[in-house]
Amino acid sequence: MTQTHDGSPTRRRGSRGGDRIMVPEADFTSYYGRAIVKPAPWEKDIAFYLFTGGVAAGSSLLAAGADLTGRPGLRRVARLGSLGGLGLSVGFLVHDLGRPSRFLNMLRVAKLTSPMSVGTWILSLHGPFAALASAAEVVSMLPAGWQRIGPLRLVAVLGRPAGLVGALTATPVAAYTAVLLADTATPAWHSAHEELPFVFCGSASAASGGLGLLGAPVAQAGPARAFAVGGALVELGAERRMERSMGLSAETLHHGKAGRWMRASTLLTAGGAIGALVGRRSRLLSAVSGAALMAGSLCTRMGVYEAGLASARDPKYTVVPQRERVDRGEPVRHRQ
Amino acid sequence: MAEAHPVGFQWVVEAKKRGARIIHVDPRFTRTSALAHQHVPIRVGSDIAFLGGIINHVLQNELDFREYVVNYTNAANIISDKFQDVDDLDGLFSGFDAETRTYDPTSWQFAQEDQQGDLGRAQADDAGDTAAQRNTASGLQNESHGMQVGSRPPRDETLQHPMCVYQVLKRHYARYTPEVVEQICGVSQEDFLEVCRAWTENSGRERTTALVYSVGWTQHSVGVQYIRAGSILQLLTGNMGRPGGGIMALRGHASIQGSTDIPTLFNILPGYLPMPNAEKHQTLTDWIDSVRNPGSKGFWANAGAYGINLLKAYWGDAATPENDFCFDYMPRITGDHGTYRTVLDMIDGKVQGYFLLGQNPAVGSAHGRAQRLGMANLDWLVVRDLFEIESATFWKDSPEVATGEIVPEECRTEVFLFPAASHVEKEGTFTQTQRMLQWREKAVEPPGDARSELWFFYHLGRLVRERLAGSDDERDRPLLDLAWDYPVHGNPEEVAGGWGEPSAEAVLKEINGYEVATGRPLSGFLEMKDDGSTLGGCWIYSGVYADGVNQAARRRSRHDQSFVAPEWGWAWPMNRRILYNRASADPEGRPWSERKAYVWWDEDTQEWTGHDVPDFEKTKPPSYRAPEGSDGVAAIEGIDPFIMQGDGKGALYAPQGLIDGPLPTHYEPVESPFRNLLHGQQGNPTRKEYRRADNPMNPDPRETAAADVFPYVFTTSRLTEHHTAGGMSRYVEHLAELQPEMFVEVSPALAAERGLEHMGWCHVVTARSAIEGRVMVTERLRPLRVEGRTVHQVWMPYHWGQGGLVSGDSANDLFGISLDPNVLIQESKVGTCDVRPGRRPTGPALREYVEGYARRAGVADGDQGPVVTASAAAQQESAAGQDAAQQHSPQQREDQ
Amino acid sequence: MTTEKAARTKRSLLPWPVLRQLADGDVLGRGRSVRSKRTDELEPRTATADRVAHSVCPYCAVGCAQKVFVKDDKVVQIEGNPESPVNRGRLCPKGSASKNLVTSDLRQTTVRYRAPYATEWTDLDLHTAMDMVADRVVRSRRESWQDIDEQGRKVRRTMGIASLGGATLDNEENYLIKKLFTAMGAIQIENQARI
Amino acid sequence: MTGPNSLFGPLDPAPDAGYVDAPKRKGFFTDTSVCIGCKACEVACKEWNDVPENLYQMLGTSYDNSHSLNANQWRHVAFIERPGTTPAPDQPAAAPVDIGMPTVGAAPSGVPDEAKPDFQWLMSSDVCKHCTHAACLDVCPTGSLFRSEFGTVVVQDDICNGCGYCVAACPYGVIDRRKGPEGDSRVGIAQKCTLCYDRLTDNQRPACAQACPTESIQYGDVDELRERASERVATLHEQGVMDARLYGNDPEDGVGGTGAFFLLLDEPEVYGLPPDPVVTTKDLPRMYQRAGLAAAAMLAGVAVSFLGRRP
Repeated sequence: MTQTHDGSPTRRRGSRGGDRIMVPEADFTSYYGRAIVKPAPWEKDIAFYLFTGGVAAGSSLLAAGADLTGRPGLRRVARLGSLGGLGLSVGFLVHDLGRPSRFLNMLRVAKLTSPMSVGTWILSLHGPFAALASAAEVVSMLPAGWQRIGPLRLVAVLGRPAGLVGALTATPVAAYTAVLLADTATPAWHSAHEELPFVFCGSASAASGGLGLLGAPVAQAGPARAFAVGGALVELGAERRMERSMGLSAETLHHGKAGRWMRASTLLTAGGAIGALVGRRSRLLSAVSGAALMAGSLCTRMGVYEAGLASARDPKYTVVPQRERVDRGEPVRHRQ
Repeated sequence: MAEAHPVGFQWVVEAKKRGARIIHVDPRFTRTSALAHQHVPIRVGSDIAFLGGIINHVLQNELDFREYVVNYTNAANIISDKFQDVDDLDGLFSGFDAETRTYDPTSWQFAQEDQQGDLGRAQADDAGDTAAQRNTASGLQNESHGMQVGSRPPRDETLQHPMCVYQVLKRHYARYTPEVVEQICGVSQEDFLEVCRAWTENSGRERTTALVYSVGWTQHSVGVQYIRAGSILQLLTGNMGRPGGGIMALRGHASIQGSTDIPTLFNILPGYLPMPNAEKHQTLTDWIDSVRNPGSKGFWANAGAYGINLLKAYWGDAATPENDFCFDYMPRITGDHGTYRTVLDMIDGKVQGYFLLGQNPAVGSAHGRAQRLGMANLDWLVVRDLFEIESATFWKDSPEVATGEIVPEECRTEVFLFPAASHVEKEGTFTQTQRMLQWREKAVEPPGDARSELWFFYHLGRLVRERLAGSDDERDRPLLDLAWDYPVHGNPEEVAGGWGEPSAEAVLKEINGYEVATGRPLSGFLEMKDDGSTLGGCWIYSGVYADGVNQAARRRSRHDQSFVAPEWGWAWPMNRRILYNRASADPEGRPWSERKAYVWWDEDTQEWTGHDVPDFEKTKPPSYRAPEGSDGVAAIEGIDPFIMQGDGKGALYAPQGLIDGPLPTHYEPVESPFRNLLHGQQGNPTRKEYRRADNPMNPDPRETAAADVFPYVFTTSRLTEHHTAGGMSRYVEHLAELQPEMFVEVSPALAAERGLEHMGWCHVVTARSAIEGRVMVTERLRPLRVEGRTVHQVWMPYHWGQGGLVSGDSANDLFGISLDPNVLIQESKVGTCDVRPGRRPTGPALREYVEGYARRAGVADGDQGPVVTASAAAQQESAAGQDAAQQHSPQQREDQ
Repeated sequence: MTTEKAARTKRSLLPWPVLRQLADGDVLGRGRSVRSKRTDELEPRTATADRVAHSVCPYCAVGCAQKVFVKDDKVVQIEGNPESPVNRGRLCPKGSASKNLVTSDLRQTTVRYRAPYATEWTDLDLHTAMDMVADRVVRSRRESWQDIDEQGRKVRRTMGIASLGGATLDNEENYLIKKLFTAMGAIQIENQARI
Repeated sequence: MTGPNSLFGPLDPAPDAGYVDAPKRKGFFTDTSVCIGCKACEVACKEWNDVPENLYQMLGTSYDNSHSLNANQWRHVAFIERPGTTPAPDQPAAAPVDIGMPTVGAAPSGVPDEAKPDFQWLMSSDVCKHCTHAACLDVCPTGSLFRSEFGTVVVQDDICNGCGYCVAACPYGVIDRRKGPEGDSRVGIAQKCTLCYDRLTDNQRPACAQACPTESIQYGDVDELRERASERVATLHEQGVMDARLYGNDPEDGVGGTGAFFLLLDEPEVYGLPPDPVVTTKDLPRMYQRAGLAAAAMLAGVAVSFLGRRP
């Protein structure tokens, strides 16, 4: 498709029928095949961030649960996962800026219309608490003598409340990234806006649960297993639904790089979920399943990321749905 | 026009919005065509056939503006019955001398009322040695003198006399039918008649049609006749001297008009005075009279004052009536000293030093290879430019360095590249394309060692004079006596060191002229005296400094004055914006119509008035008739709008001044794949040629099968994004990126025929060179049907060279040198070529490749075949029309 | 814009845009509240220029009037003059690139000299270069002088010095060029007008 | 002040952005029917705004070597070589041949030389649309992109941190992050047409409109321009140019109408414009809603995972 139209604005108006369901591939016009909308200038960093942010958010939830239910092994893995996820997330985010030194400009304003601004504020809220909880975990790992040092002791004491606040603010961290992508003109992202939050939350659950499976003793990993499998099911289910509502641009999830990532994602996520279920007694199988679920989550994020870029690069995904609307006599108009 | 003069094109768009119909005649579909109602593709080099067709349409259907034609043109004049036209002589006019390939124009003259007498003195003077005129580009009476015919030729105002101009014209163009136009130009009859209809329906009392050409029209071996054909049409339709009418040359350089008014040209002096000729102008009187033309009407009668004011401006106090105002100081021309002749002389080692002043002939002149080889054979070369252009670097990176023809270590030319000041770093006037001078203020100092030409030449003159000071050699007198004392200003340090910037305003004042005794600036050329009491460097510019005010610096807002905007800048002559505007009123002096009122006779005040400065004596009434025996200004009658012409009339027929005939007639370009459909005479028989092995022309189509070697026609022009040879655009980021590569436009059909791929490489070959570029396959170029077969036309821009931010081969390398006989401008808008896919050979292989083509075409020795191809009988008959008494001075054969 | 009006369009003085969003009636942070100080103080170069020189475009012969804005003796903007009856303030791409032309880093600012048989440029002092050119003019003129031509006609000229150019030069410059060359006896003086 | 149409629907954008007594909304009307493709707008823009070179590459797409609107190209002139829209009755529409161009580069079409189709060369100077509902502005997390008092959308170079969100948000692909040239002071930050905001503050016209030789680019009050545009279309229709249509002039459309709108002679997509663009933030409330639901589900999920399990 892309080759056919590379540089050639073909015009086949005459052949367009009124009763088609799918538009034949070549049946649209463009300016020398050049993109209309621009692909997001984001590097793969942003896909990694989607993943690490999801892991951090889910882990924060698991950590709070583990803390409350007395699963210290799971709590430790989750809290450290949360910390690691957060740290990497911030790193990826800053690195992806054109002017990293101006990172703090994000806090200049609070814009409801900007998911990035909203996300920044959410992260700003979630981050310190989650980090504090994680810090408490680190403190608990220190030699006992050290734990009695004043400030460290305070940290340890604040661990639980901070972890709870962190958990309450965690799900927005996992969910907002879907809005971040969907609130663009990138056809594959915007058209996915109904289901993408579910895909991402499911993916975050699967990944963080996977981390729990990977790191926690089998005995304590039950909730992580449930969370991971549930997340994986939601992700897989929502993804199928999403493709239906995306229309033409759904095909970007099946072609090229995005297609490879998405196929890997399905295999790993489904496999990981099955492994997690059948391997509940096996430390090894649990760990492998957990890793697979994490990898599956990463693949999902990469797939969605690449699909978006691909859909922006080919003007077809911008033109055809709009042209069809217009030709149907249903252009988007405000009239109340 | 939209391509090369986009801002000028705003007026076309404006006219279109007001209902004008825009027709664009051009070999290819351009940006102009994009906005035109109709694009008429035409075969390059066939314009006279096209315009002749319209003239024929006008005459056959009597669509001419009769009252205008009878009164204001020479339509009624009766031509000598010795005149024979091209139809009788296989494409030659009467009076052709095959030896010199020139005409004796005696038989072209108007009949005389006094049958006893010989031709009038004026005519005799001009019926002179046309071969010499060709060499000195003086046939046209030095660009603007007008025809110096006797002031009162016999007339038949019923236009019925068989030898009156009208009837001769009608017969001359009778063969230019729509069918013939279609055959020659490749323009469908339908398209052609559409143009005829539009032109004629839009001309007359109520409406006027403008003819706008860009100077590619001049770059033909019949270039002057192209414009003549346009003039005939515009005179017949009554469009000259009227608002919205006329013929406008869209010139391509900021002050190219100024540089002919105040020329740096070999054949003329400021104000179109002729450069003295060793043959004709040995004395001041000879010189003055050759301009003044005793016996003719018009303002050239005051030439004495103009010439003497110039001499006085040059040599100041040294110029006195006793020494003929130093007329003897003037060097004399003896032949062709044009730029192409000079370049060939460089190749032949006859020239030592060369100045290039904001000019890049290595890219911009025809036959680039000859240009560069010439430069490589000088003693010294001075280049003054903003950038390091190709003409400054030919010794290290020209295509000839690649072919091994120029070896840096063996090239002796000493090169000085002086940085030049830009237009914002110096003050002075440009004369734009409508003869308007506009003063530029200096905004900033030039950077580093960059200086103006004014600085350079002032100080060069100063240094040369210093070196010659004390010389008693007579030859140095003109330099030592030169009035070369201009006030300087600028940087105080430089001024103190003797290197100040001369005052451009002081120079402008000298150009304007002033009273020697008082220094009072002249208010116009009418104040110029021939006794040495006034001086002025350029009579037509006199008035630009009237009242001591720099009139060119006037900038009254267009909102605060009339649509003519007379107070913006200053137009020569005398701030007239439309020349010959007396013709905008009818013979009685009333506007032809209300909506076309421009200048008219006011009965109440008894003077000419209107929106513009009347181009007529202010108080001479329309009813004025010249007394018997008068000449000069007094002989201009109230109904003679064309006051610079010898008979005061617009010249439908030009008995003098044109080397190649009194009427434009279709000749094929020097290089054409077609035979001349109309006559045995293939090309312009009088064109200037330089037949030498380093200037081969592609073969004549009738000669050999070798014509197939160069089967296609090519032409070149500008792109909006670049400027001429690229010296001011390829070095500028914001322009260079817009058109970054040389390309060749071809039609899809030609692409298929030659296997060219869009955006792939191709190369174009002529007998001179082969150049390469990217292929642009586009339907903007269409094959045409000409003389029953398909002709493919190839188009190229000519802006690239090896230097600059973006580089590429130069299209001008493809052309040879072959010139219009009247003005010595090269035919560089049409040639034949071959086009091949892929890149051209490089290194010495390039020369072998090109020479292989030349050999196959049979032109390797520089011989294209005979120029005169009219039948022997016709040649004989034409020659019989020569004035037996006429003697021709011997001419160098190779120099014709 | 009046000062009063400017006060209403420009931001309030609260130190943090988030606060201004609430205070300035710009809850969504779209306009007034998010302006930076620099934005508020922005002025066009055409307004801050020290002076404006009236000029004419150096490219084609349409003769478009230009305004050249100068700040600190540098050209900061060149644009069309709307008062001109020729161009009404408009310019083509070339005219619009005039600032780029005159401020280009690629411009030559020193005299470059290529000695015979040299393979590279060297730099020359301007006055030295002028002296060298004057020497060559004098020498070539002397060596190629003709008092009479081969037919014995008085010509008093040199055929050894030629010139080409001037179509983008000023009338005053062309005038001096022709005057000097004519006095020098150099006649092969040509111009783009012949091309 | 923020109101019901703040995300979608007709709106006067300056008051919406907190301006009191704002001047009339300013914009461009680009009439492509008189565009001669001279690119004066591209150059004048670059000269005024110090926009560096874009690319030195011949693209073979007619005379367009600027490629697109991007950080180094705030005006972009599109060139479309369009063969006649009505092929001869016995000629099927020429099959598109992929040689890189619409007709430039097309193989011999089989149309006889003598038959001259109504070939057209369309040119159009594209620019930032200065949308009524500007996605780039709305998604900008720093407030770098702001609505000026003239209703235009402008980047503040001193604020932008180059997050790149605006790039993905623009439904026209206008704004972009500057990638080069090296050393340029604005590399890494988002760049686009400012409608010469600085000039507007001094009652000067934007550089491109000032330069445009044929008044293809007209600058003025958007209200008045819209009227002028409608009249122009009517005139062209009277003259039989039935292809003429306006683009972006409808305040009811997906972006609330654009401040820079166009008269086109073919479908928008022919010029590289989206046929029916919609500002992405129109759906933002819905997106937040769905995200909230997903977040809640996730919270519930984790709760369920822990419930009923003994450590």
